[in-house]
Amino acid sequence: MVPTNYYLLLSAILFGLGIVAFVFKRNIITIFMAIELMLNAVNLAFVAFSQARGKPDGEVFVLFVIIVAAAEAAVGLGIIILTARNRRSLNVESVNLLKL
Amino acid sequence: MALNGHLLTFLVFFPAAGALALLWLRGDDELWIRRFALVVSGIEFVASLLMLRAVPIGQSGYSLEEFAKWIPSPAINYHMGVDGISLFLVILTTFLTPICVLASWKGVHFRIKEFHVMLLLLEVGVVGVFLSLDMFLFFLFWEIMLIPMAFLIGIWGHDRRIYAAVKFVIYTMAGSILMLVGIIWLYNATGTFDLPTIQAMIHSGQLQLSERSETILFLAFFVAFAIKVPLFPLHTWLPDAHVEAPTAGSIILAGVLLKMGTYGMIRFCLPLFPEASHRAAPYVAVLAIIGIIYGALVALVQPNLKKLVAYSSVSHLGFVVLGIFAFREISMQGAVYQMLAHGISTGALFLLVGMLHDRRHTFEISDYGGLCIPMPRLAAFFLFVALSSMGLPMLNGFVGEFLILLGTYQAHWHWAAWAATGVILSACYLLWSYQRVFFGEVTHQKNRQLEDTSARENWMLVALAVVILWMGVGSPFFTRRFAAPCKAVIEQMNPKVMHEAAVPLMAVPQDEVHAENLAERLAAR
Amino acid sequence: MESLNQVMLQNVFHVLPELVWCGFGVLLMLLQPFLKSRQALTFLAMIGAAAGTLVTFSTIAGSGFSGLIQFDTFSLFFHWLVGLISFLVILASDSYLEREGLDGAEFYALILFATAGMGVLASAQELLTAFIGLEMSSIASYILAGYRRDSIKSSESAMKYFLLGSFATAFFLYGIALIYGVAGSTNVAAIADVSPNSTLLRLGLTLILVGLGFKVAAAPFQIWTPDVYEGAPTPVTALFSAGPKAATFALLLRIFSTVHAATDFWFWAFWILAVLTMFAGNLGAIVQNNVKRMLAYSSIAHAGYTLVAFAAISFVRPDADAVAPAYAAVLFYLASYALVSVGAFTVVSEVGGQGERYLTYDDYAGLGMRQPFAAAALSLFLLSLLGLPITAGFFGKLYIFTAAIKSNLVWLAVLMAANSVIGAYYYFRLIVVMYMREYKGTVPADASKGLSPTAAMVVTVAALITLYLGLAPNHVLGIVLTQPLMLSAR
Amino acid sequence: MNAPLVIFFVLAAIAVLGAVSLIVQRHPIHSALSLIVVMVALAGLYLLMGAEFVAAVQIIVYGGAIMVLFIFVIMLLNAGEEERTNFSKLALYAGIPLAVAVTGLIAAALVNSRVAAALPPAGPATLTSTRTLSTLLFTEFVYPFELTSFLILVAILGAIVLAQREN
Amino acid sequence: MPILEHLWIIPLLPLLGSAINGLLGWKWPNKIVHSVALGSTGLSFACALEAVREFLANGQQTFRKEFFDWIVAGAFRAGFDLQFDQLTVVMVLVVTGVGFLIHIYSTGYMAHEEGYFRFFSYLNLFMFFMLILVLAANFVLLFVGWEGVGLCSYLLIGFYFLKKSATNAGNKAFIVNRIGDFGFMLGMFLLFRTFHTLDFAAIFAQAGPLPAEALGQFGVLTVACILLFVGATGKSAQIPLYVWLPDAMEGPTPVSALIHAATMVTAGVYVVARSHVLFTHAPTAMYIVAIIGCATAFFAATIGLVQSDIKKVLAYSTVSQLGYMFLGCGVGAFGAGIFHLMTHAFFKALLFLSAGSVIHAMGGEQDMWHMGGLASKIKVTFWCMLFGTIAIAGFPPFAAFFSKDAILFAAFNHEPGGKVLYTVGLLAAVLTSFYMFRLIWLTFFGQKRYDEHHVHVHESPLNMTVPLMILAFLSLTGGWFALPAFWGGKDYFAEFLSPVFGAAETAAGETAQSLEHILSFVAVAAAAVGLAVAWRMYAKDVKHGKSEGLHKLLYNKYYVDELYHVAIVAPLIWISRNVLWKVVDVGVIDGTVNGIANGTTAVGNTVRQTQSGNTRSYAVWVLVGAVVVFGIIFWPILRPALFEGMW
Repeated sequence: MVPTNYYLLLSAILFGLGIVAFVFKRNIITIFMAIELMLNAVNLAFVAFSQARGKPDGEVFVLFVIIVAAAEAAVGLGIIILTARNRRSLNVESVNLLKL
Repeated sequence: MALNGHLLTFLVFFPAAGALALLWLRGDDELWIRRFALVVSGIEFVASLLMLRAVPIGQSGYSLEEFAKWIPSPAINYHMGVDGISLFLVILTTFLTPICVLASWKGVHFRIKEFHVMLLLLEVGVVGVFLSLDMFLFFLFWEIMLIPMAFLIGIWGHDRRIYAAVKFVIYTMAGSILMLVGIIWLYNATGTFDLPTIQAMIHSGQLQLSERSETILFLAFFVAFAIKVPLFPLHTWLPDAHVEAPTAGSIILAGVLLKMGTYGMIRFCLPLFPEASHRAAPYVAVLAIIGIIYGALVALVQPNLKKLVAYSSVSHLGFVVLGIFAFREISMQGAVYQMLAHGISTGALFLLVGMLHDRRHTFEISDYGGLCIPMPRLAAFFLFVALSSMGLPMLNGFVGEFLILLGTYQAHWHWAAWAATGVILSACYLLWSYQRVFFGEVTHQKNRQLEDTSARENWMLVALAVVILWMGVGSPFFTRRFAAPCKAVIEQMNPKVMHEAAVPLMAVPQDEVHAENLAERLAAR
Repeated sequence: MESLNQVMLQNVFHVLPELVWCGFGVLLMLLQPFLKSRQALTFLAMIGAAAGTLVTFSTIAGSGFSGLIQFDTFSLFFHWLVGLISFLVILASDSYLEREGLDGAEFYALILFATAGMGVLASAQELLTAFIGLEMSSIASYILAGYRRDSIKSSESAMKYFLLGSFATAFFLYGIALIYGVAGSTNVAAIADVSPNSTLLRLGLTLILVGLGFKVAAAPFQIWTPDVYEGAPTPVTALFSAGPKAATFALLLRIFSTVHAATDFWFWAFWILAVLTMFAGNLGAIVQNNVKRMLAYSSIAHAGYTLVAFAAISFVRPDADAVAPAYAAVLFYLASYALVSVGAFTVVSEVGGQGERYLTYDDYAGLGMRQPFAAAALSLFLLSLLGLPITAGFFGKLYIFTAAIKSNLVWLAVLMAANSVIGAYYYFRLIVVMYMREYKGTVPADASKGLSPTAAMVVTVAALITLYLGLAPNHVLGIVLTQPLMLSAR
Repeated sequence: MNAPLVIFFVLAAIAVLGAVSLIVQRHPIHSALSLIVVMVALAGLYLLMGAEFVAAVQIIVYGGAIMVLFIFVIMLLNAGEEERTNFSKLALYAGIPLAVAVTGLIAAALVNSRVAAALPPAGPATLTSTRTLSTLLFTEFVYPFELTSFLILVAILGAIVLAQREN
Repeated sequence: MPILEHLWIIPLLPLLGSAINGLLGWKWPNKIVHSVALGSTGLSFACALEAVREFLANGQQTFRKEFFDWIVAGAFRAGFDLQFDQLTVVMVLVVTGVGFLIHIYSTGYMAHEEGYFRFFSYLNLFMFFMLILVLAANFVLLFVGWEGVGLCSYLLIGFYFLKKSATNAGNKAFIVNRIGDFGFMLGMFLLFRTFHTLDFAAIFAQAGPLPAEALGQFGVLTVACILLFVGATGKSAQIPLYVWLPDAMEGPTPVSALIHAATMVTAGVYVVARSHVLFTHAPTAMYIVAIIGCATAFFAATIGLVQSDIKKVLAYSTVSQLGYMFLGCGVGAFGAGIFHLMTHAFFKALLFLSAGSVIHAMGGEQDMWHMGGLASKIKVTFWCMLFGTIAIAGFPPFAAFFSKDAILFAAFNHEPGGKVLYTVGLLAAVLTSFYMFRLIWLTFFGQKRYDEHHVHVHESPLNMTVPLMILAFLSLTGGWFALPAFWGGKDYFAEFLSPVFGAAETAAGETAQSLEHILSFVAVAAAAVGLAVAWRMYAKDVKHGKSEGLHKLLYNKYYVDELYHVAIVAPLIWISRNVLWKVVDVGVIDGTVNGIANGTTAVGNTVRQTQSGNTRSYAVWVLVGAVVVFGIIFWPILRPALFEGMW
């Protein structure tokens, strides 16, 4: 049997890696992937808890999260396309017209 | 008098109504706008005189009180009332406002409607401040008054008007916001904003403030008032505001607004925080004395006539603060009297300076000289006012200064001694500047054909001169009415201290016993 | 089955406003092909917003959907607020959309959906539902931010908002997950029963605070606000500054009023966040030359003031009598600020002219002469933001001061006072510019023709309410004051 | 050292490695692929925990739909290697440390939480049937579920609004 | 008793005259103007006489009446209260009488001046304030007159306001007087603090029974008296505040005569005499008065020796004579002091008016070195001036002989230190007669030192000469009240004043009788010496040699003005301008205010820098926030973890 702690720890690590990715990557799309990664980490935590407690609603949450993620993906990629179209670059650092 | 029930309400809101009505006038028929404003302020003045009958002589407490619930929680009520102290300050305001309208008859020539609207709104704020008995209401008017004043300075002012306006607003707001915190603190402690109630609570011991919190509260209020007064070293907004403001603005500013600070001290600081006031008195007095001398010395060397008058205000208001914080009945009455006298004298001075500016468009003393020849009448008025401002007996300035010094001396002779030097210096800067402006040969060709005062100006000046003279000779008319309230304040301040009314020594001059212990006292010294 | 439907039906009545708003959103989409004139769409959208707000009268108080939803006067208040805001924003957008040549249907639909999301937030009693509501409003906001497709700024603002927003959402969600783990449920009521000294709960609440702190733009999470607000279409900015913020605060309050542990954990956090936010906002605003951006910073500052009230709330025990005024302070402040900022941003969007070109202080020079009404209204809003008496803002500040001092947070109050002074500087500076500076002719005459009728309507309404709240706050306050009692009596 | 534990460690390793490679890869496509790896690994873990419906959804919706969308967009914009610019000094110097710090704090808190430790091991012992999930979805969580439908609608709307060409 | 009951009429009449002239005079011809002025003063003179008659008629009862409250505050009351006693009689008669004469004189002297109405309006105003001063029954009302006369002196000195020097002199006079008033006010405050009233009667009634304070001990009364005396030094031009009086000669000559010789400048003496009850209880103060008076008498006389401006000579002689009066008061001979005050009023007014007549004759020339040999041309003026000179020099039977004699006698008898005072006083007498006769010779004898083509010397009109003659007569006879005292009779003047000064007068026993004769002969001898030396030096023609050494020092008045300027005025202005205003006010205080504003903006600019616009940085900021929040919320757990190093 795998202790729940392990799952939680893994989710924490993945979440952290997501954060790292977010601040480390420059390409907008990959940054967005980082967010997806974080959401996955959250999902893992949800499932782990729900299984540990034997309460299925946690998995329902996971479904919701996935739906939200999908929606975000649609909109996010739309925004990314828009950005890429407006300024011919996907480098997040080149998008800094608004500042100060 | 049908109004009597709501006279104060009328006094506060009639100018506002006038301002609203003014908005409906067409912007371009200047004459009617001016006339209308004049009429409104005139009616206001007459109405304010009605209060004289209502305020009983020889007893403290508020008359013509009005009370109405406004906001249930926090319990904010519309509580108005007038007593001997506020009575004359209100009348001073309503008296100066028409003069301001007249003063800007020629001086202000663009956006006239807005100008007069602002003037009337300003009057609303000031009168409201003097009449409110609910701290919250007081603060409300206190803040409202800022904006029209700022606009008066900022739109119709001179070159650096914007700097001056912003400085004025921010400076005052910085003080008042702390006062708001203080007010709320008090509310939190007492559950009411009602001034008389809180006063009663404090003196019945129902509200016990720890020494620390009392001091903090005192400071929260005092700083706000000190900025308004302005007390050294918080005075630097004043010269800028005065120099940049249009004549009317300066008149109201010097005549009334500064008094709001000292009025606040009498109304709030002393009665609400007697212990703290006592603790603070020495420091305040030192600041006031510094203000008196410092203001006078700086005024002495101003090349700019209006700045000179402005700094003289710093000096004169120092007297007032000193009189208040000597905690003596005499000095307190002197302080109140000085507030009124200064309002008239300095208002008149600014009016005259404004007249010079209307003609010559400069405040630089060096641009004038020998004006006695082209404009003898104006010169005469100026001298008269200057004398009143330097406290010549039989003119208004003397009574206040004398009483302040006399009363202060009874408490702390060295304070009075230092402050009295201000009397010398005031003569110095006023006479010296007067000499440079009006005496000697005419130095600038421009000055040769300056025309003397017009009929309109004469009326204003005569009115002021009459008041100056009357206040100088017939002071009891005023003092009788605010004697009791001042006494009350002092007694709240120090119930145990016997002030000079206690034992008149001359009651039994022949009595050896008395003579002996007087002798002992003298020997003891 | 019969009974189940009954339950369903009854439940529906708890969430009528959301349903109406979403319904009208859908309706707009459907009718778009047939309604050619934008006015018609605007009108429909306004009806939608209004209807959603009004149906609150026929909603049933109490908890529904097996405790996911709690509809009480508290959520009632927020429904009214967001409803009113979206109504005004829609009205204000009309002329904007025409000027910028954008099509209305989607815009309005998105606004309505966003409003629905805020409604959900306001009445959510369960964190995941709240999360969905948050996402609804957020995703709609992302899109709205980038609605001016051809504008680089707009798309940039959308991108930043989207990336950072979802970043923060992830934290929020992780927090929910952890709390689910410790409580076995995400229902606020259930969370309240968790022993407050559980590390997991602490962590969960931390992450939730991070997520929500981001949404309400509390420093140092405020960092995104100025850019996003500046880039977004101005009516949308108005919506941002008023709606989602209020809704998020609503959720925070909801958690507060129920979970005592939260108040314990969060007190100092709020204390420090409040100070940071106030200073970040005011100090940032003081150096701006772009009015829109200045208002963005100022909205941060006002979030800071609201947080002061939160600190006050979290300091006192929820059953103390001081708590009611504190809640009242928050609600009143949010309401007053929301209206004022909608009004102000509307004026800005009108003065901005085609493509929002005229936003600097210089462009506003002499506005008092060129557009007296706009200038006067804007001044009123600025004075309200500044907290001058007889405006709504003054009472808002007053209540917050009162709350803070009631909770003995004198130093916080003093810091807030200091900030109000700084605020006074830049607000008054704009008034000065409008009335005391001479018009330098940077703005072509055609750009400075008065407000459009619709915008004028919005401004008037906002101004009137501002004054009304400033003169007679007691009516609104009455409602506001009764509700926290409802809350604590859960 | 029982079988599930071994499987767990294997999958966990894969997931972490995938995540790391997502970071280190320069080309978005590679990052996307490594993300898919992560997701698959997670799906495996879900199975290991006995949440097979979630696992399925994970594979189908996430690994399938969403990631396909990603790759599609990448192709559409034919995004090349990302240039590792360092305009943000803050991110350069403080970024990774802070990220690690946050992770560390969260992990530390997790590890130290008594509650988490007290939880029974999550295993197929409690196997949740799809039936129970759907019942929950349509009774208890019907409201959020309906809301998500609107959410999707918003998303579609967004896609239309944002991605449509200028007319 | 109509007038006494309405005592206010006496001061009011001049006030009316002043008001009428001031408001309407500018459009009137001179005739109306001066008839108004003369009418009002003359009338008030008449009223004064009538008042005196009534006063004597009802047995010299001190009359006191409160007309109305002026200032009332708490226990303090200052009413418009007038009183009328023997001292007042003397003063009122001098003021109104001499004043009236000088009015008449002015009609001639000012006939061709600009601002005729202004002049008379001021002059009447002065009369008003002066009468208030002498009639006042309490210190505060006295102070009204006190300040008022100062104002009028300011106005009249600066009458020729086109002349910078004139207006400067005016300011100087007013400000120096203010310095004195500063002391005077503090004196009043102290008195009020001690006696809780400022009424003469009440204060003196309380002070009467008090023990005299031991010599050298600074008790309350001593301090109060000194403070009052400071005021007196200002008003009566005593060391160190005498400096304004010589400059005051910038004013028209009648003004010099009325204000700066006869009346105003004696106000100080009046105050000291009036509050003699206090002074007698403060011997130390008395000594200071005596010493200052004595010193001034001598000091001013020395300066008078070498002045070339005829009015300056008279000015310094005035200062010196005032010194005599204070000497008198200081040694307790208040009566003598007042006596000298009166006689001095006569002859000094006479001298000034004559000088004025001379100047008038010379067409405005004031420098004696440009005169000479006028005796034959303007006989009346010459004789009058001679009378005045003899009088002031103190030759019997002229007025000053008696008054000065009384003072010196009192000084001689004063113990301790009286002899010194006496000697100095005597020296001053020598100097006095010297510089006066020097004046006579320089002006009226020797050959002409002026250009006859430009200056047409002519005798003044009657309206100028008649007052001269009257005054000449008075300065001859003015002293005869004391005449009987010589052959053992009684000094009527002293006796008349005795109800006021009571025992204060140092009684002269019959042993003193002989001594007094001796002393008076010594005095006459001294005067003769002065005359002789003057004759020796100036009878034959002299050139106005260039002055050096002592002469230069004296000619430049010991450089006192320069000293004051360098030591006080200049530094004050410099510090005010360059330190207080430019550094403290603009620099420090306002600098701080603006500094705070700028500082805030600067901080704002740095805060703004965090808005780099780079999304990655923003993400990092979010992380920062996360760490902060985590830190705060976990603090209770972290603290032990960090500091006790255990999880």
